[in-house]
Amino acid sequence: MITFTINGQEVQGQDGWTILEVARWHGIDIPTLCHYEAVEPYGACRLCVVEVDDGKRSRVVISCMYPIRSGIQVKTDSPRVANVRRWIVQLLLDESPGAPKIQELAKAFRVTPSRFKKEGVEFACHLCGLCIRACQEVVGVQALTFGNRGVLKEVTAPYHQRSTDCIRCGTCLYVCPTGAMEQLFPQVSAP
Amino acid sequence: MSVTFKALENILEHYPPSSEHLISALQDVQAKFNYLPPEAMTAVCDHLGVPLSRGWAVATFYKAFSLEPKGEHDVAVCLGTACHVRGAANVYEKFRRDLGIAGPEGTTRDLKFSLRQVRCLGCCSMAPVAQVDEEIHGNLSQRKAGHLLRMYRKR
Amino acid sequence: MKTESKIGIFLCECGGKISNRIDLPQVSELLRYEPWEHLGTYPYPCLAPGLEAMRQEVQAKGLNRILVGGCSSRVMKKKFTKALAPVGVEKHQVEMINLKDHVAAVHEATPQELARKAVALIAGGMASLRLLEPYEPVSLPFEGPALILGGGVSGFAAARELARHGLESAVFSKALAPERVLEELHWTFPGCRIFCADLADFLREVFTSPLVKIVPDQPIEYIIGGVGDYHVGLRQPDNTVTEVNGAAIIVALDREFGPADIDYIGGGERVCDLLDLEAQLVAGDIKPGKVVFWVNSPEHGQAAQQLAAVAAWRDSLLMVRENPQVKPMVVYPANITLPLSGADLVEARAHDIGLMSYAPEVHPVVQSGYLSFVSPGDNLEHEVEWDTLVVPGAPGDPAAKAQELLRWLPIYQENGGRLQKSHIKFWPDQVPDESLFFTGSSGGLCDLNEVLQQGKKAARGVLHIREKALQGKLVSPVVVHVDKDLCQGCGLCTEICPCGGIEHVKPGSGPVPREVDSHLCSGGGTCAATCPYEAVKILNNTAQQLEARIKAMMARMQENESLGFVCGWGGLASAEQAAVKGVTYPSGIYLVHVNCLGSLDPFILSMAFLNGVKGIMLAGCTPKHSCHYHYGVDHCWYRVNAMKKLLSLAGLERRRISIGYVEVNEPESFVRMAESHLETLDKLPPLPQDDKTRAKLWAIHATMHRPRVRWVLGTSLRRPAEKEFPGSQFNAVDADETMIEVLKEEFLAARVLKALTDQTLNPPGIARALEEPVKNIAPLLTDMAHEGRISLKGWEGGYPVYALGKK
Amino acid sequence: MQITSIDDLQKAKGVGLAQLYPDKPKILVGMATCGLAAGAQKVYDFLSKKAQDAHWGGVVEKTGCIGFCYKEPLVDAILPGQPRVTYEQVTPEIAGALWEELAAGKIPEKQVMARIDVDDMILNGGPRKFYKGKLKGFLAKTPRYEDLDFFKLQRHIAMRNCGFIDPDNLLHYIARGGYFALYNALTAMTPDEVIAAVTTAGLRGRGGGGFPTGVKWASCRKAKGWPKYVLCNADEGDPGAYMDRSLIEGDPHSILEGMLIGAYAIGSSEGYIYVRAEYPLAVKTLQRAIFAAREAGLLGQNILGTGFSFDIKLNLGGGAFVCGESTALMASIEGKPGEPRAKYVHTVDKGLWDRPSNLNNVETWANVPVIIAKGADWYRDTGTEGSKGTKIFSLVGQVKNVGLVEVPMGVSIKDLVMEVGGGVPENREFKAIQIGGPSGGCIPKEHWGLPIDFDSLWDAGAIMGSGGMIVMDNSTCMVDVAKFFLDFLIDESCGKCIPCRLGLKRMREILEEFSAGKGSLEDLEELQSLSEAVKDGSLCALGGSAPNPVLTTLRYFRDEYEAHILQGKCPAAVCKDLITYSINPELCNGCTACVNECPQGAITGTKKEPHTLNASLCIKCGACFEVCKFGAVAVA
Repeated sequence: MITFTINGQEVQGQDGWTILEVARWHGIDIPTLCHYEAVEPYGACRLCVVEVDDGKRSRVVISCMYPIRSGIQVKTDSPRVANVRRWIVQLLLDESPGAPKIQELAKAFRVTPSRFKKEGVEFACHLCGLCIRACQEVVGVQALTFGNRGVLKEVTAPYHQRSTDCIRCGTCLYVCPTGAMEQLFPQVSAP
Repeated sequence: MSVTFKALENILEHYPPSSEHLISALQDVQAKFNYLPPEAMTAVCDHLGVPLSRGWAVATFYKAFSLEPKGEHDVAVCLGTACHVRGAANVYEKFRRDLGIAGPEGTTRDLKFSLRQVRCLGCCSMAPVAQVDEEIHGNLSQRKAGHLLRMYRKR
Repeated sequence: MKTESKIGIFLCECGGKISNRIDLPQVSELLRYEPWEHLGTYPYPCLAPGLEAMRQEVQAKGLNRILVGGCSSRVMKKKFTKALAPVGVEKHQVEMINLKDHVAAVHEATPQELARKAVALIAGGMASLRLLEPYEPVSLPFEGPALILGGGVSGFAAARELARHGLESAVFSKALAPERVLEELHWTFPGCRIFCADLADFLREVFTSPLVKIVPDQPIEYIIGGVGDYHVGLRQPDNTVTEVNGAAIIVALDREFGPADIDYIGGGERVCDLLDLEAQLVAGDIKPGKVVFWVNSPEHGQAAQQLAAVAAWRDSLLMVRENPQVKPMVVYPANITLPLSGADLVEARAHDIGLMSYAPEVHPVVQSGYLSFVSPGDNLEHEVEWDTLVVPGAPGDPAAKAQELLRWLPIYQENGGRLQKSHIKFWPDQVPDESLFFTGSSGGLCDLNEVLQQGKKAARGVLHIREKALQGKLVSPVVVHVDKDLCQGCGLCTEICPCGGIEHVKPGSGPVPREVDSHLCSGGGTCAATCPYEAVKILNNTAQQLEARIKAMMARMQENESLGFVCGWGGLASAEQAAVKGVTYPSGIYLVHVNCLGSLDPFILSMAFLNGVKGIMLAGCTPKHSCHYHYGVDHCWYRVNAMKKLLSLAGLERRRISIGYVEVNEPESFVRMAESHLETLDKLPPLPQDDKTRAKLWAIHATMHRPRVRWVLGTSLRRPAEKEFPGSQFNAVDADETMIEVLKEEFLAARVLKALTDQTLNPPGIARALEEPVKNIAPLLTDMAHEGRISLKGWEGGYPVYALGKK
Repeated sequence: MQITSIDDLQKAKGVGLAQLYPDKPKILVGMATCGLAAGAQKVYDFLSKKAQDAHWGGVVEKTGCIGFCYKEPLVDAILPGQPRVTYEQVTPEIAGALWEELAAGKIPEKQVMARIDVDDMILNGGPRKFYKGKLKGFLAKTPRYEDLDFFKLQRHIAMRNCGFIDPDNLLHYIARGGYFALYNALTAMTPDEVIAAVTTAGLRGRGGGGFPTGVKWASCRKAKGWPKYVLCNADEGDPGAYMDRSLIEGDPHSILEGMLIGAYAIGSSEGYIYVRAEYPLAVKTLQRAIFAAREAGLLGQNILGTGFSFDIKLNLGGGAFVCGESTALMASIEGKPGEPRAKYVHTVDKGLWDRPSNLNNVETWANVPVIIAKGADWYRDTGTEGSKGTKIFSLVGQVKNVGLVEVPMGVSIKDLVMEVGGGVPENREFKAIQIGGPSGGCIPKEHWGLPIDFDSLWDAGAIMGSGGMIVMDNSTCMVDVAKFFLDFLIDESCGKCIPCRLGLKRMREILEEFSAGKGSLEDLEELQSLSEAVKDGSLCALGGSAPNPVLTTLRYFRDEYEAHILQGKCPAAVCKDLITYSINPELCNGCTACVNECPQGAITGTKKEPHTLNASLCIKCGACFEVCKFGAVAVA
């Protein structure tokens, strides 16, 4: 058994569990976007950051992947954590102002769209990769994939065509947190 | 260079069917055909037992791969730091203007030239530099860039 | 192997997503007297701490059935089964009830009301789990060569690849020497002569390989057996049948080309098609001069045009290499792209091969010695001079060559001619390894290089299953089982099986029970739902399990509530998508997941009504290509239709049952369907519960079990008015009337049986009981007595007296 | 030649020495990429053809780069009993002239740059003097290498063989003491002793982070799992840094030997070198070196008869900067897109294929044999308290002596730029030095007294990185530099995590406003807080250090940012939106060069009349400025 604290509360867990899992088990809320119980954590959205002090130094880590260790002190809402989350929500809100889940977060973090907000896009994909991971890990198909990289990175099927590997099960639709898959689905799903 | 079964087989027979060889095999295909023809991509993926989506992801992630046929001459302009502080951006613009390429990178309509950016060719002492096919040309200016294109156009 | 079932129920709060909407303590309370070994509520059973807690309970209490009341089994079940495998829980022993998407997120009722609904769904799941009978998978052998049928070039590539990996193959081929294959090549792959030298080496390797046996192609009499052990019967010229055996089948079928229609150009020596030209190339007869390849024939589609353009370019290269006096030019429509690289263009320039595109909007005009066309560059009309004008050949009908194979294998012809293997698409772990491979250009126009790749890929597939067999891992998933005592060998299942999994019997061998090729079977269950004798069973998902589930649910449903059967791909998926989108609908519909509506046995519908359901909605995929089980939803349509007819015969409203079609990405459509269905039911009274109605419902249910009715439902599985469906068509009205007759008769007969339960009656007595005129009943009684369903017990007042059963 | 025992190795050394310093004249041509770019191939071809045609008794050989990139192509002549003499900027014509004299047994004077009296041969029993007695004639006046400004402060440890051996000749490497350290380690040391030596020597990773190499090895040795992998990061992606390439091209076996020693220490039998495909020569050199080592038995089973086995595979990168990050590099070796993953479980525990993996970069590996051969204490003598040994820098940008320099840790920036680099050309003024590539920072003139080592650079906001040093003068705009690095990183970001993908883009957008003279001082604060968020929130080191160029320029050149924002001016006259081109009629003498060059037709004028520039047509491409020989085109 590993014992450590989250926001001062003493909690326990086993080797290999993550901070997020233990926090949720104890009803401590940490916001997430790219986390889904059915697939392996990926660490793309960084919304679940927490500050971990291991006695030597304090650093910001993502709770969905950070394995718990004895004696660490976890803070889920320190100023550093808040700054990272605020910016992530700000950046996401400017990318896709219409997505309900993002609006919810924006409200919680009191963030409003900035002058850089994207015009004409309501439901932008945030490349959280849930659809791709679900397609691969849950369904066992690899119809969807990331294409390109960096700012050009996108979720699509090879050659932007309807994938012949797709089985049209809709799992990608089910796990998509922003609704962007609804637009993409008819373009990439099996003919 | 047509994509033939034989040409592909010559490449693929070097690789046991394991996904770790994907990048190397695609590099060979790229070297052979100057781009990754879709049929070659399928063949490589089938051979190595990886889904097409993986092949496509790799091909679009790495800059070394091109999914479009490349031109006869490959013009790679270095935009590394040393070249940048010595005015490489203007030189690059010159190439783009002269070749009439709309996007940041591309191939001319007549498939004569492909223009692309690279980050450091490791020839910082001769900055700004550009590599045309295998040859490196250093200490470029806009004027020299124009000469360079005229020279290769004649070849 | 029957073990006592010990059920563990794990309820999920889902971080409030469920617990805020459903009163979970109340759920536990209501489930208190159910037969479970464990019942608990957890914040997140699916996260590591929750899974650990589950494993501990399984071990502590010896649980062998797990029910998770949480979210979608489509998404989450895999994680639970993976986490529980170490403590000995198998995949099918885990059942998930989607409280989140079917209850919490989609209804606006109170937490207590939703608790009642949740309990009904959970009780249903428990009932189904209790009837679960685990089975043992069987390991399969892999003996003999791979059988390569169809004679396509890709077959040689497959044989070569197999031989290189030490596996024998038998190639069924018309050509018995490499030269013959090459001579005929242009009929299937015009423009590929340039590869002949490579292909010759290739073929020599195949034909001389000791591991490859070339079998002279003969008409196929039958293909039977299953993976690891197939038998192909060949009709020999002397009319005897010889049999070739093998472990796997590769079908290599190429699409042939026929002569182009060049009459409108004029024909003659100077105008020819690609096939003629290549025949001349074979003969070494290359005339000098200007050769213009005109890529025309937009009617064959852009893919064909592109192929023709590439073929023209390759033939041009071939000709100039042979004879520099030839000046070729390719004139192609601008709406296709020539996949040529810079290096190709350099080669074209070096050989002076012209490549010109024309604006496809203006059809080029042929003159004697000139071809005029509009250039898309300047919109001006240009002329090119020709001495020989070449146009592409016409792609032929791929099915013509393949008739005998199509009869035996799950290969279909699509609209437009393309042959295709059955288009079933499932999760890979829902289907076993592929064991039947289909390659060649009849599956889609392509060039020689591509079909050779396809052949190689198919061979790798065969090698993969051999590898598994060698490791003892080629197991039969045994999804469908045919009860040999019940099977009459009618063959209906084979006919409607979408996956080719139910094997044919040897022609002329009489009514032999069917075997299931487990590696082709997808467990879709249309066969089971169709079998007139109820001899076919989907393991782990039997009709009896479903029956128990519905009974358990109905026991907790209210009289104004309805059942919704949803298929996993359309109805269920869109319903869950509605939850994701936060769209709500009334809570009066209880969703029941079935693989495909086609796997829903008709007696389930009648049983539900017998148990007093107010109405039933069925939501499946859009018919035709959207159904994942080929025509499953169309099979179901007839059953629903029969149910409507029977309801109507029983004096009940046909509207109580309705079927709808919805796609996974149309959650709003699902919600509209559900709302509309419930609105319709709102206008109807609850199902009457008087004895007369109950007797009629009993009769409907008995009718649905009748082999004769089931046979009719099976044979009339297509909607008569639609022409796309394969098989013979018949007059829609006639067909429907035939069916009505059968249903009427059988319904009446069933009512007679019901009336005779626990008593003997004479015809007027029966007529009174059924409130039918005696004249309608008398002949039926004679027939029934003749069939032995009832028997004559004596005479009374000049009337015969009947009782149930044989004499 | 099979080398399976210490006797074989000694024999090989003898043969190698005889080849390295034969009893006959020898010409060396520097043929690394920089040399080839300057035309060394033609010189080499010319000289070897001449030598062959003339049946010359001597040999013409190629060698790697000694660091003098701005003097390439370099040719060296070694006549028996004479100092080694280096000739600079040798074109084929000059080579012709050199050849005439060399063929006649004379040492030419033309183009002479420097001489080497002593080859110090650090790994092979001490220095070897080329001649005895006193030098006469011009040779006496020719400066020695160690007297050249460029060389004065240098000390070649990693580059010990560069410019001395033929990189393709295994025997040359052995002749200079190569593979003896391996033999020592295998026979006289336990793996723990090897690790202890490397730890005591204080070797820190030369690839960027400066993590103590010995500590890393020790954790990998301890990690559970099999097989373990030893990896070499040769995916040198920092623009302006090319020391790894030069090391590979000049001395590939030093890397192989380092990896072999590391593999022995860690307990690994498989290694990978991940090398940039953009370095074709380095790839070929490595291929040949691995092949030669395998042929000789120095890679493979039972190496040197000790029972130790190790082999190396070569993996080519696909052109992605992020693959320099360890987890991305491993993903790439596995044949996937190079996306990093969280390293909460270290790669020494779960790396390549989820097995324990030890990754070091080229320069680190090249240092290892020296530590084993000379001992940890010898190595510790060089460098500063926290940073031992030497470091190779590529000194590029606005500096006179451009090239690769290997200096002891702790040399000051000022000495490096002004002494070694010879200062800024054309009498412009030194403004800042950019250290550590896109993850590093800009250090201004005020801090040029700073000793260069891992810790002081970290404190100054920069990092050692792989060692790219780009000198900037007052023609460089710091806002533009910050933008340049952001552009680079945006282009190279894998796009996986949001802070890096969107955060950097937002930073770029804010900077874009600055360089257009827009924005406000509050935006500087926003930029600061966004930078912190990106640093804290990013997945990998690429994103985590990406704000460094912005943060350091903000820290040291805030005035320049403010000039853009408040006055709408770019002090260095770089930002296009804030500058105008004009023609000074006083200086213009009407040569029409600019008229011809202007792509827009914005400049008009007739011959010998002052030209005029129509500002509304000008796209500020700077073509006129470049061609004007009279300084008549003004930018402001």
